[in-house]
Amino acid sequence: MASLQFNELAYTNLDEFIYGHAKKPVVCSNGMVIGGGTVYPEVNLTLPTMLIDTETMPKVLSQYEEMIHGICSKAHELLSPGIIIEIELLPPCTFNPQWGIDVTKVAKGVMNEYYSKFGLKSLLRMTVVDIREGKTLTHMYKGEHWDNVIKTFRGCAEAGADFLAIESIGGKHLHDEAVMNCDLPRALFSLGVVGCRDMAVLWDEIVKISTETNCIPSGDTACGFANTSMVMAHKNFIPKVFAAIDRVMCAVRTLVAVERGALGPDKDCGYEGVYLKAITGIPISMEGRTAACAHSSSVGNISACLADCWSNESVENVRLLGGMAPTVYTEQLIYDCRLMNVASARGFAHEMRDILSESDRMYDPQAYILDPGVVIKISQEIVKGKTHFERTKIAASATIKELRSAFQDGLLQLDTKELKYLDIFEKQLKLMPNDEAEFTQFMIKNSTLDKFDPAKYDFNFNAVAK
Amino acid sequence: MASLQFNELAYTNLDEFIYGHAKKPVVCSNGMVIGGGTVYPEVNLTLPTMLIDTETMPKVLSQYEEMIHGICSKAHELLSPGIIIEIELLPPCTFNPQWGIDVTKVAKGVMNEYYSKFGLKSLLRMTVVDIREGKTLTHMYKGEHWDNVIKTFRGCAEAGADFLAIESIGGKHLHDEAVMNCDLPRALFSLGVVGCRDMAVLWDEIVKISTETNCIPSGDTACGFANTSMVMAHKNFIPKVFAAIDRVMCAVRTLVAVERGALGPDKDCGYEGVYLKAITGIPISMEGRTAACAHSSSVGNISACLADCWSNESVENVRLLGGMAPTVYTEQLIYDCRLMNVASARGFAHEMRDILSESDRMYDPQAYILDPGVVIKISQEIVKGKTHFERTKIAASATIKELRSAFQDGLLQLDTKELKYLDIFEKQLKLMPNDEAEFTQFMIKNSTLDKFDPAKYDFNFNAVAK
Amino acid sequence: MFDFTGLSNAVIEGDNDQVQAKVNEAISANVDPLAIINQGLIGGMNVVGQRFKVNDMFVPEVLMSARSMNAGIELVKPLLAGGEMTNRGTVIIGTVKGDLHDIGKSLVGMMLECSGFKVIDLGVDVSPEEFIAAIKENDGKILALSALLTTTMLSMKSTIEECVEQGMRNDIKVIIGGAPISQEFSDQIGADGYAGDAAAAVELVANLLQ
Amino acid sequence: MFDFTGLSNAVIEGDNDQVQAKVNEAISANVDPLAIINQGLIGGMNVVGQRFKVNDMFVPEVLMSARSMNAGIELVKPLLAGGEMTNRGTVIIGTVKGDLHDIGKSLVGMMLECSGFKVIDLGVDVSPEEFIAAIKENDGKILALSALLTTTMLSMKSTIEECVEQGMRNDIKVIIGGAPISQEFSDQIGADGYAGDAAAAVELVANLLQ
Ligand code: B12
Ligand code: B12
Ligand code: SF4
Ligand code: SF4
Ligand SMILES: [Zn+2]
Ligand SMILES: [Zn+2]
Ligand SMILES: [Zn+2]
Repeated sequence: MASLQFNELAYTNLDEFIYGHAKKPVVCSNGMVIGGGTVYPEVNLTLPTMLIDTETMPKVLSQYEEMIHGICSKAHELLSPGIIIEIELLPPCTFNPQWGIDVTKVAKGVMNEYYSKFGLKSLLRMTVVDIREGKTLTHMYKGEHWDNVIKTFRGCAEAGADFLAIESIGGKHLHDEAVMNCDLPRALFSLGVVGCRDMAVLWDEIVKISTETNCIPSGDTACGFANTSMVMAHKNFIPKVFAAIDRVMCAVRTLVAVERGALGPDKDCGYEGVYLKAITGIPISMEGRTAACAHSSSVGNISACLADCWSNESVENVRLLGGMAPTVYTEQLIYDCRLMNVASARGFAHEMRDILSESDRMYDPQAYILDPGVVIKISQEIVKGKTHFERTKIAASATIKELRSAFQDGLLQLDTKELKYLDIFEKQLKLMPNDEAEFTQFMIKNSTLDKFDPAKYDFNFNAVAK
Repeated sequence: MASLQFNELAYTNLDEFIYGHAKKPVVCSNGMVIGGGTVYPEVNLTLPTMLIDTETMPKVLSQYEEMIHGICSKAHELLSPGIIIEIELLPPCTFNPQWGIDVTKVAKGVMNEYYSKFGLKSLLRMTVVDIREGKTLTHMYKGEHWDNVIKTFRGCAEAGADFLAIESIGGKHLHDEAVMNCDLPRALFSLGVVGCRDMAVLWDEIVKISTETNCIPSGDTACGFANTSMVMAHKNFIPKVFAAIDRVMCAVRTLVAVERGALGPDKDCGYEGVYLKAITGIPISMEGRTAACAHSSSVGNISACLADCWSNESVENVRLLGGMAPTVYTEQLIYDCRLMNVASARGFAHEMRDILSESDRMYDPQAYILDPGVVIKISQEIVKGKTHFERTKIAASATIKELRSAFQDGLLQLDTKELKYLDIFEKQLKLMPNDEAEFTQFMIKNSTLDKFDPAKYDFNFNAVAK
Repeated sequence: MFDFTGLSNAVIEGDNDQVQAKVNEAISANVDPLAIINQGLIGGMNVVGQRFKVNDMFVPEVLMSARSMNAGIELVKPLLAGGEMTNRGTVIIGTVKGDLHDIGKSLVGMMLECSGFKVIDLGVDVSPEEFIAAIKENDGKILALSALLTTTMLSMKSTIEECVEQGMRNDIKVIIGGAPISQEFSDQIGADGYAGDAAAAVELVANLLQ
Repeated sequence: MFDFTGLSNAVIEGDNDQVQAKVNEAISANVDPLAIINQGLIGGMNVVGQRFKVNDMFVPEVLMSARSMNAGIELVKPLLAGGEMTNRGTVIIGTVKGDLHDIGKSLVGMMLECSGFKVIDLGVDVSPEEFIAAIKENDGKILALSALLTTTMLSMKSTIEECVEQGMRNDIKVIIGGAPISQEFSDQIGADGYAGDAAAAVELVANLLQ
């Protein structure tokens, strides 16, 4: 594997570590600078109940057109200094790259219209679906599935997308099993061994396409991993501390995108983005209270502390009394951003950040690990690791340690069931072999092929074993 | 008419004039104190597309039950220190008082369950529809319409409502005409003469019922008046300055509720509530960015500066990806409130208030007149008036003056069309007779009976003429 | 050729006196009365409609223009043979049963009137029977229904069903609007069209009557 | 009477060794094998289900209990006459075509299994044909469909239509679930029931099979 980058943090001074500002801002051709001092709204939209097929495609496109119109017109009306629109393609629009490309064209068409007519600055993030799973998948890096992912990326970029993104899923089936069983070593294998390797291959390709098409490779998220844990924890199906530890472990995997050349802003639903920001200095998109339309959350405010873009995660095109839901959420995001930006302008950004953090930090370990101070502390540990495997393991143990001491210091509420699991996870980690090769061998022996088939990943066991 | 109360402001010191704190807090039997330092979320919900009739009533009730369940369970989950639920009855539930009463029972039943099971504190505001209009109305204060309004109030109170409210409409038809023609004197007649008199009769009755049933008479709003202007201005159908002036004039009318014994919290959609708070010290409910589900707004943040309850105005029971819309909005309101309350706890409430104000103040006259400093300044003028008529007129002229100077000082953006209308309105006011009797005579002569029928209001012209 | 610019501008300005003066001038010059109406008065009003649509005029200004146009028409009327007045079609409009929201519907009516349609406004809280009666009485071509409440939207459906029952569904086009209404809902209940605002409503009616 | 408390508790604890020990104890004491399963093993699992429902147990704990129960059943099985195993009914479950969300569906399957139903999990991205084939093959009584995407919800409808076409709609009950699904949608597409979570799904299936 290519040697690791980022052996030091981009931030060591907590005072600089704040929303709206990134050490490596992303400067866009229309003049918008992400991480350059202003928090921008990032609106994410999706289709209402409807089929996507050849027959319905015209209707699909007109749905997207209507949504982008509503969003742009609201952004103009409320004088937003700029807006980012994210479209997470739905599966048929990646299985059929042309459909994804057509969606991009329609969206960009409306956005260009608002720019030329009203001067509204906007950027389009196209998120391709990682369709590399399911019964018909033959291989992760060749064959129909891979080809369609790549074609969709290239086509969307050529059709005018400003940012490319994906929520990649290499190793996900292993992780699903890990979540259901609260099996931290298996999560570690999924993320730190399989996932990180998959990310490297995938992101090398995305960065290459971006360079060739003059597009910005933005970032990835652990949606299939830590967000699954988050939703499960939220339903009280698994302990919250698992979801918190999992989130920090995921940072190492998502970070690989940046190691391979992604520039940001990292994707909204990757709450682990705060660790990427700490370690690399790239700007990040985050989501919180105004993403309740997509899922309930225990990090509604604290997630904004370090946001450079502020997102609603996803809302479908249904009518509310005040208008279509994507337009309604655009308005909410714009006001949220005004609040943060005005606080900055008045010199109260730090206080606002601290208020946002204090709002949630104490009530949930998933919130606690998003506190800027905690992020820097744990990040400092993570970068000490010499391999992705080591870093992921450190992420887990450092988080366990941090949560325990936060509880002891009265900074975090944890009930006895949660505390019990902290012990369980600590024990799980202790029992794991320290050697990556040995560990890998053990995990592969204990996994079925439908959860992880090394052949499909070109997973070279000897390379791991060195 | 009874003599005017409130000849001095409750607030003269801007430092005390802030969200969460009211000079006359409302202390509720479950321990919640509105205006006692904590901003509470107030969730407002409504039915999705469906008919209300005898046949559908079981379904209607189960819709309400589902919504209240979702709201209470989210409030419990997110550790809200308490929650207020408002149900604005829909017309059939006032035309048939028993239906409105049944809705109250169902709602209160669920709320009580969450209190006894989880200790969740909650309060129910029942808002009766003012059905006193339409073809079959014979009289404002007797006959079927009036009787049903009164029966619904009493029944809801007996069924457990904590607060009674209404958005009354005496004089509305005159005001509709005023809005369409941007006719300030006609608005003044509607609000300062007809509306204020109607309020006195209506609120005497509501206060009486409240006393007898141990319920709290909360407040009214100018929904049928200033909110109509607001929506019209938002659509660019009328100048924004009209909507701003109209809003302040409405304060005099809404204030009559308090003069007759209403205690607060004043109702959410009455943005004029800030003037009531300044003049009387009662707590108020406000709505802003998180009410985008109900209508778009140019006061998304500034409306929170003085809020004691924070509301979403109204959202229908439709499914979003993250859950049912009323539950989703509960989450958003709770996080909004956390932000404000944590700022207070950290000693930064004033700064937060000023950030909220600066966020919007400059871009719309309707926002500007919600700035706490401006509110106090104009309120000081209003209380100098010796009659409702005089106060409403002062409200108009003081607002015009304030908007003009704000523009001149670069504190408020107004385009030339808006400025032109400031001149027009000033002229309209100057041409008006100063004497209420003379003015009334003139207006009645120039109104058709379908817009205002003095007989239906027991409007005693001689009393006005003295 | 008579120059109608002055007359049209007076309508756009909503200047009653000027309109009447210019109309009288044209009448004295023996200009065809229908041309005075169509080119002068309605010509001006068309500009008003366009400017309103792009937010360049406010409602009170449109109303002033409409009033001045009507004042002009009153002067020309005596010169027209009976029934010669241009009417692009009659629209029956109202807010449905149980719903008292007035203004949106009135604005749609106003804009339709300004665009040369005859508008019969039945007001608010209108029952299916009342709509049917008005269509019959006035030879209505368009039935325009407004609803602002989620609980009265379905009254639109029953009104359409009543039209079917009365065997008149094919004689009229039904259009609907109001804050909670969407194209989807329109399709669902079998209306002929939906418009989100007054300007769009005018286009919709014009298209449906072609 | 044999005291099953210890065995049930071992299942609740998810303690494999204890379960096997207690089962062997019961076998040695000549306890009726069906009673060992129903009162001892499934009895313990019922408590697990109840505790999961009120958020008193986590999924991994439920899975451990289920595994220990199964270990116990394996020991008893040889003592049972063929086919004597209790099965409350067979459920065919899967995520519909085009949708790869796995976990919600798996949890529902898990809880049904714990409650004594036989569950055939077809996985994700399952076509109507595959569902039909599985129903036929396994004598399925309940068809349980999961969808997490607004764009795959309608696959539920086509699956139900396929059942109708195959003439088997009356032989099975169809239940649906997943984040975007609502009771309203269930009614709309003619499903027999909807449940918002795994615990509710178990109740639903139990009611439908009564
Ligand atoms: C003003 C207002 C009132 C005023 C009405 C004043 C009047 N004279 O009409 C008053 C106070 C009376 C009122 C009362 C009520 N209201 Co009201 N009201 C509003 C408000 C704020 C604005 C409506 C308005 O006038 N808009 C301005 C006009 C210009 O816009 P418009 O109506 O949308 O019309 C435009 C288009 O829709 C379209 N259009 C309209 N009609 C048609 C028809 C056709 C054929 C076409 C093609 C197009 C078209 O063109 C118009 C011009 O562009 C809305 C909020 C909102 N989001 O709309 C609530 C709202 C409609 N009201 C609401 C409620 C709850 C009520 C009450 C029940 C309140 C109560 N509990 O007492 C009562 C019910 C009264 C009744 N029996 O109907 C809710 C509805 C909730 C629900 N479940 O549906 C709303 C949505 C507010 C909210 N967000 O909660 N209301
Ligand atoms: C985790 C997740 C993923 C993971 C899935 C992991 C896995 N192994 O399943 C991954 C990353 C793969 C993923 C992918 C995608 N996802 Co996804 N995902 C989620 C997320 C965050 C949580 C889902 C979850 O597992 N929940 C936990 C389980 C326990 O809950 P549950 O599924 O709701 O199940 C419970 C109940 O619903 C019920 N139930 C479920 N099924 C059934 C069946 C029956 C019969 C019954 C009775 C009950 C029942 O019981 C369960 C237990 O209580 C949701 C967010 C959300 N709000 O749900 C988005 C979400 C569903 N995904 C979404 C999207 C957009 C996608 C992608 C298209 C993203 C992309 N652009 O790449 C792809 C599509 C993949 C595909 N082809 O289907 C959107 C859907 C938007 C839309 N238009 O519908 C959602 C809503 C996120 C959002 N808010 O935007 N996703
Ligand atoms: S969690 Fe939401 S934003 Fe993230 S990948 Fe899944 S669907 Fe997309
Ligand atoms: S504006 Fe909204 S909250 Fe106010 S009365 Fe009208 S419907 Fe109710
Ligand atoms: Zn996301
Ligand atoms: Zn997103
Ligand atoms: Zn309200």
